[in-house]
Amino acid sequence: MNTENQKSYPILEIKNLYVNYGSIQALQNINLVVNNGEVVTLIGANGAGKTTILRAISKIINPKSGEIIYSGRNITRRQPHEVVQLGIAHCPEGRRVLARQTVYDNLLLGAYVRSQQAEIKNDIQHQFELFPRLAQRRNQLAGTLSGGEQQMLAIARALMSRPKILLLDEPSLGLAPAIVREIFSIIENLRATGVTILLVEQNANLALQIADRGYVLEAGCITLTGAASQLITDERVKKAYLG
Amino acid sequence: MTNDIILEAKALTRRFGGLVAVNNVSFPVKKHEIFGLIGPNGAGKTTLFNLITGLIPPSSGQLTFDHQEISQLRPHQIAALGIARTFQNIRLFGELSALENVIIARHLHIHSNIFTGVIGVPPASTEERKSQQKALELLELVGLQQRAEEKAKNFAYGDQRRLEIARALALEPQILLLDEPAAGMNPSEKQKLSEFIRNLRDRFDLTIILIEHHVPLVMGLCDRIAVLDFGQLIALGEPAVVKNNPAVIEAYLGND
Amino acid sequence: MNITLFLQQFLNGLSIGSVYAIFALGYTLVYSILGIINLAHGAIFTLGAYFTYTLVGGRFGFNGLLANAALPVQLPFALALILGSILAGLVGVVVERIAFLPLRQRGSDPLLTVVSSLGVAVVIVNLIQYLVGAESYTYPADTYGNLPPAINFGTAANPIPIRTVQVVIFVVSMVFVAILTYFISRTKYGKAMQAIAEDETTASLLGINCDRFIILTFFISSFLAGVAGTLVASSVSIAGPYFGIGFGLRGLAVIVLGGLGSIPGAVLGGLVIGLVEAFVPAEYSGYKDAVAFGILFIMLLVRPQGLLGRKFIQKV
Amino acid sequence: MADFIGTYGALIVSMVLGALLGLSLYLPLMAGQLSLASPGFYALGGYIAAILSTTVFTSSDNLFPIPLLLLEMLIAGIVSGLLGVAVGIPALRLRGIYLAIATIAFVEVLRVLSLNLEITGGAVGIFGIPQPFQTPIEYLWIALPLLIISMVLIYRLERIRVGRALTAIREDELAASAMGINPTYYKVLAFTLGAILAGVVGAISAHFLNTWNARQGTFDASIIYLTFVLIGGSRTFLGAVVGGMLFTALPEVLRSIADTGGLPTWLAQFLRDGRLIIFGLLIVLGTIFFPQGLVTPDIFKRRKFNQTKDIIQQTK
Amino acid sequence: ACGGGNTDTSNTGTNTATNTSTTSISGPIPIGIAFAQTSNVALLGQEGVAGAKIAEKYFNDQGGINGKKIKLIFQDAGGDEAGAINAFQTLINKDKVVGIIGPTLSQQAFSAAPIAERAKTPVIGASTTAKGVPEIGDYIARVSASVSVVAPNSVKAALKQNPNIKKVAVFYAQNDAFNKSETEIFQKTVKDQGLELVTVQKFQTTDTDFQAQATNALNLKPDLIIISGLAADGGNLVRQLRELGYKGTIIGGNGLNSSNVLSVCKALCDGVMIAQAYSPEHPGEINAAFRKAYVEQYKKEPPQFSAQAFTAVQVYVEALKALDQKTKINTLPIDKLRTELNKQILAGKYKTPLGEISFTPEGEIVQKDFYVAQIKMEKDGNNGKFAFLK
Ligand SMILES: Nc1ncnc2c1ncn2[C@@H]1O[C@H](COP(=O)(O)OP(=O)(O)OP(=O)(O)O)[C@@H](O)[C@H]1O
Ligand SMILES: Nc1ncnc2c1ncn2[C@@H]1O[C@H](COP(=O)(O)OP(=O)(O)OP(=O)(O)O)[C@@H](O)[C@H]1O
Ligand SMILES: [Mg+2]
Ligand SMILES: [Mg+2]
Repeated sequence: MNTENQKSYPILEIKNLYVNYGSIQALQNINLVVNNGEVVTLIGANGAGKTTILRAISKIINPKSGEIIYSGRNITRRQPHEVVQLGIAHCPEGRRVLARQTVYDNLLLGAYVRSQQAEIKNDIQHQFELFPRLAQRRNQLAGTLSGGEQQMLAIARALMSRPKILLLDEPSLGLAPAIVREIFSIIENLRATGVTILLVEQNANLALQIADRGYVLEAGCITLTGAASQLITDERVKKAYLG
Repeated sequence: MTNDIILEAKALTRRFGGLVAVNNVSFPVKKHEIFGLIGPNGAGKTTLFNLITGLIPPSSGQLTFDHQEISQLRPHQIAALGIARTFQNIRLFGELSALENVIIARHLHIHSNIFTGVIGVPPASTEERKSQQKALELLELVGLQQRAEEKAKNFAYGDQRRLEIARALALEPQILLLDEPAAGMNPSEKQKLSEFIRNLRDRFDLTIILIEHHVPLVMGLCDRIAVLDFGQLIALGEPAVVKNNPAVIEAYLGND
Repeated sequence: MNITLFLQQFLNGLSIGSVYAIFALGYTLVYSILGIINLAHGAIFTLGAYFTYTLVGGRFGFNGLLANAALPVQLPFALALILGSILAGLVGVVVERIAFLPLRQRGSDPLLTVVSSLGVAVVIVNLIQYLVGAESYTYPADTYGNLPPAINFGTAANPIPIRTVQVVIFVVSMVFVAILTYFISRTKYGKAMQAIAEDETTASLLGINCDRFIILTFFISSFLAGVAGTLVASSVSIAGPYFGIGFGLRGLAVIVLGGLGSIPGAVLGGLVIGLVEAFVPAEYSGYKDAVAFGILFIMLLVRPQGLLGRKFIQKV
Repeated sequence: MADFIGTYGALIVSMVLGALLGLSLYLPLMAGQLSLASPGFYALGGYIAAILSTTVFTSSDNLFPIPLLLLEMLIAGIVSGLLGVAVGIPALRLRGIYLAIATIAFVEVLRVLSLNLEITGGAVGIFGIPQPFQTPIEYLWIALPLLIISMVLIYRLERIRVGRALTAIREDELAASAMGINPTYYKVLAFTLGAILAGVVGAISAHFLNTWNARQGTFDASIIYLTFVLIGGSRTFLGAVVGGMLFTALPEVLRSIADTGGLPTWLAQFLRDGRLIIFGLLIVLGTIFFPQGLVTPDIFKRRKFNQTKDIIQQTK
Repeated sequence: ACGGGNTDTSNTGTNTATNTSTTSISGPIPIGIAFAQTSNVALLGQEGVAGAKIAEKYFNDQGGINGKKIKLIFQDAGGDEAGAINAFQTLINKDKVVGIIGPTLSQQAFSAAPIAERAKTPVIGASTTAKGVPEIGDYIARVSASVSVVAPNSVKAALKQNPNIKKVAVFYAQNDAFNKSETEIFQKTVKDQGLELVTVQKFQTTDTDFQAQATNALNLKPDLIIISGLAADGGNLVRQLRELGYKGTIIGGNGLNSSNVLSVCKALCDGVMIAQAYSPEHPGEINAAFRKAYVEQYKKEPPQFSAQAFTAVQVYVEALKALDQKTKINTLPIDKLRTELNKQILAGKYKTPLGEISFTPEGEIVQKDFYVAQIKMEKDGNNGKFAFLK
């Protein structure tokens, strides 16, 4: 794996990023690199700023200062929809499914930036195979899905845009153990197909098991970084996040 | 035996159109126990909570609290009986401060009406003061007292869950329903949370019903566990027993 | 009530209704994407009528800054209609940029948008008043070439005359409904609009350019307002700057009755209210409005989402 | 000074009445209920006073006795309150814009009734309503205390259980009910309080305006008062008061600016004829630059914050 | 031009120092005009303003009040009661006018006139026609004739043209004070003439579509239709009645006595009979002068409200003249001047564009001549006129 990483180039770079919510400073001087084809995980306590980092990348919030470079381009001042068109998909915290649309339409909209109808149809079928539960619910309004079903939908929808980079914010949240494993195998497969993944996950054990590298976030700052294999054995990490 | 049963579902059923979300479910919950409710996604757990708290009426079946039929009561009446809950997808009063969120939940324990309250005659005014005190204690309990004045919607996900628990406790309930309280917390936070919940039970002499997907936590914490699958109750009993029930492994835990 | 009279009144109802309908179309369109009631719609409707009047070379009266002014050119009505409506559409876009965009960016309460739209309405109406006074204006008699003033839908023996203008209005509104309905419910752009309506942030996370859609929506909506304004004015003449505002309240009733945000709903609602009004017995003519709104009130209680609105249960 | 009072006495009183109407709209808004029914109850209260004072309470002396005026206000309040409950219980099952429309429908129905009934004098309305005071300004003796009392009560209300219950319902009705709050009860309560206040104000206005007719309390009035409250600030009663006063005064202020000497005639001219254009612009600017309204709850926050701070200390 | 505020302020300037009651007028004599220049009744207001402006120029050119010029001070009374009150307050206390003309609507008069009454300031209504306006008080008069006199003539005229009229349908705008009063007279007249009133249809001045009501009426086969409405709605009603095939006689109430009607129903207006309290054709040199000035400035025949506004100004001017001969008015303190002026107004007789008029003690106008005109449109329907029926 490491050998691969040598060849692979940095596809996403964050340089001294600062983010404020009004007066509250949520992120300070974040520097972070994601190489092409990598799975990188962010871990940290509640309120550490993990979600904020993802929000900054997908441009839902504007950073106070700092740069975000995506495969050479500076996307710091781009609009959210442009970022998506460039191949970054964000599966946000709190699911954010379109409550008044059916499951099917949610998936359809997930592929908004794509055009080939046939392929899209196939992909939807594919999602239904990954998540049979959704297939059963395809014509139900997403707002009436159960929490976990919504989570599955949110992930499936993010996949529908065939992203180069996938930002996952706590994908395993509210999912039954079997499904959690499902999700992680999906992540594995995606990596195999060359998709780069930035994974925010509370279930640090699992996350570090599949990730190549990891960053540890505390109170808006990156305090620790390294290969997942090292982090998982690091005492501080164990104590704080693995339990 | 039966007189220490505090809540009981009898053949409880709820349909949504064709779909049977909760299908003829019966179980008793004993006073002072921590009762786990697990099952695959979409099994009907949250719906069951909604039935218990009166947010939706059952299609059929009964629900008794202290041997009193409650399935036809409205949510605020049920809350008044002493059943409080948290929500799976958080329903805080986002625009209000953490403190206000909790004080609002003191509603049932302040007796001033519009007249006595507005005029501010002693009983009312002292009650108001007390409930502020109480609210702050509760925030302290969940470790948010320093952020009492911040808007709830600005809290990070995990903190919002804590705030919801504090708000539910402010009702001084007999039964506390927790819908995935540990979601969005990391393993060590989850461990702390499970101690926390156990202390709550003892400190406030609560009965707790708990939905959670984090198996270790459930198994470690709960006295008894009910397992739902496709709306049906497929197992009920001590963690050790349930854990090894093939049906449960098949439907939920998965085998590894 | 004999059959002829019944038919006559039925058709009258439809033609009254089609006026409400064509007014409500653009009205409901904005709601369907922004979830706001655009009270300026009535004003833009008026503006459209005035634009067309100006373009056909109409002369203004003795009040206001432009007293007795008129364009040197006199465009044919059809052309003026289209140009005037495009102008109205552009005004709509400007209004959106100035009065709504800043609020949206702040994510402030949609109610506030309603208020600023009211502000815009007040400005437009009084600007018209200031420029061309309060007189009523009418398009040249030959607006519809040499069509007869009314078409007979009955027999020669017992005629059922319907004013030609109204038939035109009815047809036009039907055409627009067809187009819009197709666009919104059949194309991915329609879906995108619904997504924006529900949650802009999420929509943008799906790669939807919300801003462009919103501008587009306002253009179409105001363009429709312009067309509607002109056509209605060609039927009943421009009764001063408050012309369109007068329809505002009724329009609101119409789109709510039909189901907020539903395009076919707007038309159905319009026709229903039109029919109701048509069949109010002569001796109760004084209660006409009360009847319309009474029905709306009851309707809201039994079926809040309106005739064609989709009901939505929020799951906990 | 005498001049000033003479010129603006009436205006000052209308400002106070405006503030009161703002509050009557604000009360249901506390529970997140967008009710536009206030003008309806306002009209009702006015008719009650007008009819009573012109037919029943005909007093010989040239000044109408204050006690009778108070009695009228009482009656108006009670009747409005009862009607408020009757309308509120069914209507308040609706939310947001739907409730707004329903209440507008209610207002419209009342208006048409008053046009058609004999006792309300149709379009001419009721005139020659006896005066309790020599000059308009003296109406402050009634209006000002009423305003102050209402403000004090609402200020208290917002700080006690009932007020918090309303806030909770505004934020999330379902969660509130799970906290043991009975939504129906509190929504109807807030709505009714608003209705009572509006009715009482109507009773005063009827005397103040010397006449009463179907043009009082209409759709436009509803929207205008909503504007007052929202721009004033919908999250504290002060907003409603400030908004109500400010916007009642605004057109007159513009008038007097136009009259001040030294202005170039064209400007004076514009200020005069175009003053509603400016009015509208100010509404738009208000929403843009004060999305939270001119007055926000923060002005109370500071104090409350410190309070809680030292309570935290105590708990340590 | 509504006139620079300069003089106004100079007044208030001097006044704030001294007590109101002792100040007398320096400079031109201010007369207040409180018409609706905004809101949805602005159309009526603007017609009034137009007439008043003609008058201001005309009488000042004539030498004003024995050499002193008059100055009209316009305060927008808007369309509502509060607006009228504010306008009156401003005129009385701030602009220190000797008297007021207005407001536009009768309802506004009921609301604002009592204020002038208490301030002992004369008011002349120029478009307020509802019952009870002059009775508001001693200082309240009007030159706009109460409809009771105007209406019946037109019915008689119609019967003269077509004696075998039997069935009559009546339409009226129920939300307008003027038309409500007028229709009652019309309906009474119809009964007195022994005609059959087949239906009474109510509408609102804001309505535009009358097909349903027209159908209901036409279904009863009337051979005379009487409309009490305003220009826009009345015009539409006429138009739609014709388009739906009504051939019989149409009488328009006084509210339709405005050239705005012509632009609404165009060619279809032709033949409609209008009850007029003013006719441009009226003989008499003052009307000739007024009409000439008006047509020069506005390129169309003066409407009734303009003529009535002109008349109101004329009444003030002539009353002031008369008063001035007795005691120089700039020696009188404003309060005294107002009371004296009021007496003088009610006492006088005036030769006006409306014909010769005077006032009853209440202040109701006594007008000799009323007219019935018939609309004559040119073929293209773009121009037409109110032809004066002998
Ligand atoms: N919209 C907001 N307004 C103000 N402050 C915010 C907002 N969103 C987050 N914050 C604050 O920013 C900090 C980081 O929040 P963030 O959601 O990124 O944490 P997180 O690591 O995702 O926590 P969690 O694991 O609970 O999701 C927290 O202190 C939070 O209170
Ligand atoms: N209002 C509704 N309309 C239609 N179906 C509904 C509605 N509410 C719930 N359901 C369905 O009922 C089933 C049970 O939902 P519920 O939320 O109880 O599941 P759950 O056990 O809580 O799942 P999770 O663990 O994911 O939260 C789900 O399949 C859901 O789609
Ligand atoms: Mg997060
Ligand atoms: Mg659930």
